[in-house]
Amino acid sequence: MSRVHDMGGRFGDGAVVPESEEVKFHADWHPRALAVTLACGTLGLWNIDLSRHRREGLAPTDYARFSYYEKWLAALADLLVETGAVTRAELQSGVSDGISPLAAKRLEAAAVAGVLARGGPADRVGGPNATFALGDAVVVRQPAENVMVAGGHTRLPGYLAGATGVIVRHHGTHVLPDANAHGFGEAPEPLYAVAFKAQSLWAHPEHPGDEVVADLWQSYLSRA
Amino acid sequence: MSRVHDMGGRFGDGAVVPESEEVKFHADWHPRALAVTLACGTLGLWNIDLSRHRREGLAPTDYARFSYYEKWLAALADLLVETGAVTRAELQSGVSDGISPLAAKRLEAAAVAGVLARGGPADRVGGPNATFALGDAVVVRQPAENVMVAGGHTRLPGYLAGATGVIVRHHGTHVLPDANAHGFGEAPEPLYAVAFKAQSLWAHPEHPGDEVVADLWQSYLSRA
Amino acid sequence: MPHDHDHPHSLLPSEPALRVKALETLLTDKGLIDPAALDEIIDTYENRIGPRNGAHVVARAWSDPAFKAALLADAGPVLAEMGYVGRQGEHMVVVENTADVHNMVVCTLCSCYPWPLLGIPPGWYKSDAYRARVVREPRKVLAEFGVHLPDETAVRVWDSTAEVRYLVLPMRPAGTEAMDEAALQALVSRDSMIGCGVLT
Amino acid sequence: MPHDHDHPHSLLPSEPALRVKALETLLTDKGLIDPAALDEIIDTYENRIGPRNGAHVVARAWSDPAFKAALLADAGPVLAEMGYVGRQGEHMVVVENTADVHNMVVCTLCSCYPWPLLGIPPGWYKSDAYRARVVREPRKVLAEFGVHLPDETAVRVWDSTAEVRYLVLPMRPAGTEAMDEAALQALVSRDSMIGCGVLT
Repeated sequence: MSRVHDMGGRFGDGAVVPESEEVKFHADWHPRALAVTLACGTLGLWNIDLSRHRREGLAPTDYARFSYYEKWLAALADLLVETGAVTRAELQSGVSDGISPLAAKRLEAAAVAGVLARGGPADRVGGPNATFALGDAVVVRQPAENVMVAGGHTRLPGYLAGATGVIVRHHGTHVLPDANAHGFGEAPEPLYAVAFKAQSLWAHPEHPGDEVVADLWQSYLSRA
Repeated sequence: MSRVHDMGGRFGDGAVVPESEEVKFHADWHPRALAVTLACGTLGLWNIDLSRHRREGLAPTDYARFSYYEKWLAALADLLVETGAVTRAELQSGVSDGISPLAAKRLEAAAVAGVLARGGPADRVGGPNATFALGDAVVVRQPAENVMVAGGHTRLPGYLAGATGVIVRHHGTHVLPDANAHGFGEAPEPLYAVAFKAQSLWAHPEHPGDEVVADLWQSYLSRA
Repeated sequence: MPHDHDHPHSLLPSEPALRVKALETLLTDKGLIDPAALDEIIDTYENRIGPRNGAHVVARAWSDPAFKAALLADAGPVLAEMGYVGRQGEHMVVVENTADVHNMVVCTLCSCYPWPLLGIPPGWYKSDAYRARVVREPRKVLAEFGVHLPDETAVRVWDSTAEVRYLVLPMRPAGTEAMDEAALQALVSRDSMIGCGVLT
Repeated sequence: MPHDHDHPHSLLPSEPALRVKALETLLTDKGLIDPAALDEIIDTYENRIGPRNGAHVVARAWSDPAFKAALLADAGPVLAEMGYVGRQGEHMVVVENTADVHNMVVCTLCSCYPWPLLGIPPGWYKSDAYRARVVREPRKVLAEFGVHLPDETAVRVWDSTAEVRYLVLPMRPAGTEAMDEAALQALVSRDSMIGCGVLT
């Protein structure tokens, strides 16, 4: 396991509690937390990989006790200070030092629909050629760590470390989060959906036919 | 990772804060928590492997936020109810239903020194023969799970799953926690100290000569 | 890694409602956010984007074999044409449930989810319990939704570890042959498009 | 696994001091524990068993080559003879620090520790930070204790995953050749016997 957020396969959690489709938020402040975070994201100060890394880099005790939007808010505050958008003093006092030089980039109400509809595609042209084909057997990197930065961001879940799977889809070439979260550029790579037999992942699989599929970058994989 | 207690190698924790030798406890209730737990342990209602399993089986959020002795107390309360020594109603009200039939086994003050000095040795005669010798290369079971019970107790840390190491000590034959925590008897097995190169465990080892050694039972290992 | 107390977020009020209020006020004062834009974002996800989008796609796939074939072959252009694209749905894959395979979707590492088709993820989708358990014991999780699969059906759990988002195309319930697309749409639950529900 | 709210411990007061008080009172009333025995246990670990036991062993090993050889070969009988045996020290192994190898001890899975030789583990030994980090970055942890090893020294971290407990025999400081065993004993810190300190 790299960090506490990497919880796939963990034992000890309780029941999953279904919920009506009508419930969108669970507290009055949730929609504001969502909207503030999305609006700040459009300032261009960080990318999605860095913002995920800041959420998962919260202290393990905080990560465990914070609700979803509390994690968002904590990471947002950390990113705003880290990128210089606000100062620690401003955060502590709540009092602005003055209009930010980034104010010109502010997300306006009229631009919201377009920004949300555009999203942020992660596919890229170029990058290395795909070395695996559908049906190829591959082995996942072990340990499941970022190889460029100690403790760095990765999208390789610990429960897949060292496992053998089969390529079931080729998604094209996508930005590599392990690089992009750390200012090393987008370093795009072929991305594959890889299927693993539940029997190869768990000591007590529920059913011999069950599988888990994960999307994994080429550099996470080697030929089996 | 099997459970949140299995934290070896995890990223995201803060600094280690040294402490004077004079500090034995950090709150007035700590020594009482220690003593109540040890005294109850001598009633013979559970073994050390089950008590560890109940601590590590706390809800992940509780495990993360509870202090050391809070974990002890929570597991103790759970074990007392589970073994019928106290009832849920007694725990909730704090009012005893009457003297327990186990009162005759109560640890008396005069017996404390002897009980602590005796401890609870885990070595046993018999069991399977040792199949590994000093210097043998071995591979650790993957996934690092209890193979008898789904989510069961094990003393195999997740960070060693699938790693290759070398036998550096043979400790004799010891009770197998994976069995003993679950009422399957002591199932003693040869126990070895196994050394692993840090380079084989982590993507960013600090030094090429560094090693981690763990004590592992024979059934956790296969020949490399 | 910095210790918790070094994190700037600890400078904010600890109560989350106050925390978001303080941040929103500060950022508004600095000209970094526009409260009207926040209202617009909230209105979008509260009232305009939700699981009825996904249900529309599912009902159409049930009704139109050519559409279904195109959707399963390459969902992106098909969904773009319907306007169901954007943030957290930039790269869509639709996976079909059959008598042989039941698909489920999770993001064990955070809570990635196909927003343009399903809206904001439900609380349980973001819970530790779902994230930790569904890859290891999907059938136990399904039972908590009241779903019990026959032994002939294999489960395939898709862990959304990249920017690809998955939508489950549930099996069309028996006895719905005469229904039109609008009627079918009303049958499709959000949970069935995550793979945590089946339609009967 | 039962959900948290099903755990009996949630029936106790949530404040830990009240929790232990409630448990102690109930168990005393039920005749399951004797408060005088609790006092005896506490007195043992507060006043009688602590790192001075380990320091005694270390100083003797430095002073007596035959003792040291016996201690490293099989610590059990040697420590039994000195009376340093019992709970959480039933199976002792002593590992020697040299210019080539620096040993450190941890228990990543809980907080196993050689109680008869070192007493109750310090707060940091039981901390998540120590348990999580020392197997992966022992040198960074050592630096937090002010210890910087030369590059020629390899680190060997012993993870106490079974009932075997480890004591580090630290290197004898230079310039102590004339000291007797009692004087040496005073030099030996607890942290040095866990491998988180060196003696100078």
